[in-house]
Amino acid sequence: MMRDIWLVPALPLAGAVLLGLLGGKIPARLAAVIGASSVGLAAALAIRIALLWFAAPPPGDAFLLPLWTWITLPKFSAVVGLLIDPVSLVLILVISVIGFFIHLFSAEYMEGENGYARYFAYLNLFVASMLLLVLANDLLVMFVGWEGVGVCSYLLVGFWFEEENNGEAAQKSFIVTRVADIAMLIGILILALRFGTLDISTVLHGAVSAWPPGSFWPAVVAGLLLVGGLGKSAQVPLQTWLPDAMAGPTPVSALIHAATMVTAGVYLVVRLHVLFLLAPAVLHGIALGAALTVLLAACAGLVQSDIKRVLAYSTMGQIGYMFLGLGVGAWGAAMFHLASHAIFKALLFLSSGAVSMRLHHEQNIFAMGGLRTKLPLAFAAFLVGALCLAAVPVVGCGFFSKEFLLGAVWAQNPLLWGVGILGAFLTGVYIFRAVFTVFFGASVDVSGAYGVRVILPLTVLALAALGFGWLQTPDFLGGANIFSNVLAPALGGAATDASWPVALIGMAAPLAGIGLAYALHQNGFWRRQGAASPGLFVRFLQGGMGFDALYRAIFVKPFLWTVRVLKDDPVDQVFQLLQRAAVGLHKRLREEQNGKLRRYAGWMMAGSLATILAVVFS
Amino acid sequence: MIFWPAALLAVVTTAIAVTGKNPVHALLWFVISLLAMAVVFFELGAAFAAALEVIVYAGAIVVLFLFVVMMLSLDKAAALREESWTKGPVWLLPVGFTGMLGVALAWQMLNTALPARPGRAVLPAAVGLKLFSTDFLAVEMASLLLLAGLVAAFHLAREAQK
Amino acid sequence: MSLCLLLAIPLLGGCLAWPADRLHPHLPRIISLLALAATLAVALPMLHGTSFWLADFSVPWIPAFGMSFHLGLDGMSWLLTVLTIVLGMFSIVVSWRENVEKIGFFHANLMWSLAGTIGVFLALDLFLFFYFWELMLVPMVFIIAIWGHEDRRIAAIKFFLFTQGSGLLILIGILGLAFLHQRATGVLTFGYFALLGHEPGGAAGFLIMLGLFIAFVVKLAAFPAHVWLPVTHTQAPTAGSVILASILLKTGAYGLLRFVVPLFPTASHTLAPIALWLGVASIFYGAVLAYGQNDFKRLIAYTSISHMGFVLIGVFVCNALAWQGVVFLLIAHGVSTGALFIIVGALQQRLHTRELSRMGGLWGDLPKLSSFGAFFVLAAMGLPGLGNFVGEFLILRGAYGAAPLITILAAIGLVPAALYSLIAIQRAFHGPVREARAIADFGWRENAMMLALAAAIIWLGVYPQPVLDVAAPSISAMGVTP
Amino acid sequence: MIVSWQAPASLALILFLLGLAALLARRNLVFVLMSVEIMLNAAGLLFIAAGMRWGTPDGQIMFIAVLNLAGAELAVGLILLLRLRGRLTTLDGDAAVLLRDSS
Repeated sequence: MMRDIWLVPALPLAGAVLLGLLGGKIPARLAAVIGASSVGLAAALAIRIALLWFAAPPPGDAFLLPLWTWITLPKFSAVVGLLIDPVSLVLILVISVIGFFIHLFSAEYMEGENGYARYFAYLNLFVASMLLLVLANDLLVMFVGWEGVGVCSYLLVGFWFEEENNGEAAQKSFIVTRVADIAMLIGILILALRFGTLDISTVLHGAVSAWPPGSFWPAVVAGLLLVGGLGKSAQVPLQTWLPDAMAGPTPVSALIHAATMVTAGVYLVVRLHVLFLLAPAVLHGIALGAALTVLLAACAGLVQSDIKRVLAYSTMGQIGYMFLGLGVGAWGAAMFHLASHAIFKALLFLSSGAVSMRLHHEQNIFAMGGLRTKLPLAFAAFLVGALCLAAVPVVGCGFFSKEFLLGAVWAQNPLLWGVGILGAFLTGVYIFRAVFTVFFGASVDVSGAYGVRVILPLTVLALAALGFGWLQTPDFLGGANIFSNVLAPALGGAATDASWPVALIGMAAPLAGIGLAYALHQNGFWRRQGAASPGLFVRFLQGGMGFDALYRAIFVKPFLWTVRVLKDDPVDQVFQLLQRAAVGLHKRLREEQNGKLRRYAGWMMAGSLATILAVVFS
Repeated sequence: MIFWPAALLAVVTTAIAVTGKNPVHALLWFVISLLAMAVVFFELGAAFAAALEVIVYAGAIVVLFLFVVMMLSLDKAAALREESWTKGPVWLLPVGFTGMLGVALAWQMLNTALPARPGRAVLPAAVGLKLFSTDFLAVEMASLLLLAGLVAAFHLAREAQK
Repeated sequence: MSLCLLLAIPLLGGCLAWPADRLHPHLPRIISLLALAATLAVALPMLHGTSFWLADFSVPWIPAFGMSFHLGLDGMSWLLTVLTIVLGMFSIVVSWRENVEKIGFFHANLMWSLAGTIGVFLALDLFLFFYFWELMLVPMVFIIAIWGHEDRRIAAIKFFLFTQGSGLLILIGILGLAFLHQRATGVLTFGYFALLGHEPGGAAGFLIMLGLFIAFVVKLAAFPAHVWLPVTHTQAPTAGSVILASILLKTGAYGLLRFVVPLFPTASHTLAPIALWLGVASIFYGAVLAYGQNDFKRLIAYTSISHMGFVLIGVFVCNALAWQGVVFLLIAHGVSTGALFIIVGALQQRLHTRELSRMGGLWGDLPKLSSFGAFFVLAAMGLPGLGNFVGEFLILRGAYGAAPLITILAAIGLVPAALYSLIAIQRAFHGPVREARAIADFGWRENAMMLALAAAIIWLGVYPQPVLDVAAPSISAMGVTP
Repeated sequence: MIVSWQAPASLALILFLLGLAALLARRNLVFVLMSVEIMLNAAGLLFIAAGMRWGTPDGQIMFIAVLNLAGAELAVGLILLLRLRGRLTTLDGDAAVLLRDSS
């Protein structure tokens, strides 16, 4: 049964190929069925494998399925294989199950769009690439999945290609991550040169035996790989692409830019945590960058008016929390937050998508209001998601995972914990700013009802968001350790709980945030903020704190300038100078050949004179 | 010692001929130059060449030239045009060039090691004997050349009448 | 003997195709296709040999000057020969529906050029190599000059001058090499194996190597000798562009691999740093210029320059991994760029323009063409899982040990690669529709071609080992460090 | 018999240079032809002087050849002059630019 793991990525891939080839020829309904069922089957298979795994874990708590030899050369070899261990198992479950529900949602959300089959082909291809990424046993194979998800993200962000802006957002997302990926590629090259293979376990064993902790090379390699992860996960300073990537269809944002792809960086660090442990400096860097990201995302989230951009910044912030956990070595906590974030963020995006579906794809929160009664399902789902995101005690999975994570951070570094708490407070403020603005107050007109393909994913995800957290609870709520026990063979034991005053502050911060959001809602501050033209500082925050402008000035403009200067190929111009010289000479000589007898005689005379002078006076 | 006056006459008449405006006058000056040249030839002991110079060159070739120029029926306008064509600056470059050439050749002549010694007269008999014995082929070639000139002139003239 | 067939069949096919258009306009195409199929049928079974040289054929040619008609086939030349034949077939099929004037002569030239290319890959006598080099280029000049687009005259002149210039350098180089060898050993020969291992030392040897290097770099179209390439590729008819980009460029790399480095190990080692920096310059220069182009064909032409920069780096780091990467990249680039030129040719046939500013939003009108276009653009960009990536990765991996800084710069060169790839997709296929068009998407013929090429590039990407195995013996025999 | 070879050679040089200068300077074809005759004649004089210097008949034989050449050349030249006059109604050598290609 474990051997069937290859079917998990292969099924969505087959779906993508089928949809790609048949594309325009099959009815839209069939396309949706193919798209959703291939991922659904993969999800079922993943669940089946997971159940088998829990019933009887294979020896060594890892299962490797070698598929074929990719490259074998005297000094380098790579084997394509799939590795199941607790980490990848958790992730394939998250990807395939959430992926399936998002496919289902998409089937209704995208109804009537041009390129319906193309959409599902891309989405399937994305799921296949993402599954390959997490299952890969070899860094080079992982890189295939890594770039594959990047391309799918590019294609899906630019899905509505007639809009010039979408294309630009898509390009931006791909280029920024590509820059990061090149750093990762260089890191991979160093590993390949050092160890002759990129098989993850071989590399990790080799690294531990070859490099002492804190030495130069692991820091370089880990740093380069980390850059790749930061790019994919939209962390400072490579975060600029994520808000723009919201140009894609909302289910795409839910799947790719919230639940799965953007957490690839977290997965990378967890997968290679042995290497990162050899580079403590890099870990410190991770933590510091993560703290920055958390604050930046929270501040930027406070002033967005586009609901998807609010959620995009919240994604950035939540992944910041995961990196905060990674920075202090709390791999399991980061993984738990990853999984719970995937659930509640998918829920948030899908419910916001459900809202805008009924509002002609309106995304400005200030154009909404009072939808609580008009769209109760969307309201309930969004509210559950928001409660999880804000980490309101006991209610949703977000509380448990953030509690778990911040507890681990507190044990390592109280200062970073403080930043995390501040971030949690601000998160409570900005997400409930959105909740109050969209669902309360004066109401706008909506019409229509949801079909089952929307209701089912929202319901299931909401229930999951409410229930998932109980897999891992703090001591005062029962002290369940199911999740960390699952991961323990791969990542080591669970971190200790924080003491109760710390936990109490952690619980109070989001509540205070929500209270503030409510107060400001009551006195109409949010509405006024939406109506007023933003001041300089607000614009600065809205634009993501000037990173875009900075990059435009130091990268984009010089590049475009170079392109403009070189456009006509200066080297070619040099060669054309030769050509012009020849043509010019030709013209001069041609003028001499004018048929005038005296000129001819003169030239003959000059020639013989020169010869005679040379002979006589030499 | 008639060589030097004859030479001087030849140079002066030639100079007048090449700078003249009226072609007929110029050609007449040229005839005088040729006659002076004949005297020079005679002085150099080439009596046969001197005779040919008078009979063939001055007598036949240049007179033919003269007839043709007269056929061209030059008028007043032609004379005026000639005036404008031979203004001072026109001569600047040619004279400069030829001056340089003259300097170079004179220099070469002065530096020639060949000793100056009085030459010997070559009698017509010697010329005739050589011409019709060893240089027989050259005579044939000359006749061919004349024939070719004849044919060409005939051909061109015929086309002109068309 | 079958090696002679590899040359004779396309040559004869060309001779037959020339007059055949008087009978029926399709006849030259059918003849050429059949001839190439027959050549392929001869070439494919040759792989199953026991020795390292799969086949060898040698008869005296001009014994007085030590020239022999010596052909030999090893794994690397087998790969390139098969690539030539297969892409030759594609280039015939691609112009199947085009209304070509003097169609017989067109196909004759195509076949002769292909025969010359095969000869270049097979020749083991330097003078014979030169002979085939010219045979390959002269028909191509006709193809550009007679059947090219609007600026074909200038393109043909440029192509002719540059290729003949490089041909002259090759001629001088091999003559100098043979004479130096004669002075040293007393034997006048142009045989590859006789000259191997007798590197002429000193300034003369270095100059000969430099001459050959320049000649092959011109053919490879690396910076700064690339200037003939953009205009030539842009102006050539589609079939010509495919052959130029997919096959003829490879002869430059082949010349470097087969002749320059093995015959002049010391001198080429001296030159290596310059060659590596030229490679880096090519990568960036080609990529930046590709980004700025408005002519789609020209854009693709500049991307070739960028890719050939990788090839140049791979050749001159002189180790087996990088050389594997070079051979692999040659093949993958042949497939992907050939496909791109076919696509742009199809676009020009439909839109009557190559200008990106007049395209945009084509995905709506031409979904199949656009998907294939995007696919091959991404393949050319070096998307992992597709053929080009394997080649580029092996080159980078091989180069990293020898020249880390160069390798890092080359890897950074993949960023501009992404830029020009995406801008091409954006300007041609995505974006708003600027003009109303009534045009047909790919038909079954074009679809089949594209699917075959796409399958090839995927196969190269996910299962490259067979190709690597075929090339391995030749590369280890060429005396580079493993 | 009296003079040394330098004297007639100098004379030949001066006459040749006169003819050459005129050839380069004059536009009237009549004068051009006359210049050619002068130069040929100067060359003939040099031959005769050389023959005298060495006491051989070859100098005079060459003079006869030059004479021949001059005659033939002039016959053709004059006809051409007439034809040109008929066609261009001028004797200007600079106007006779038919050799030049059309553009």
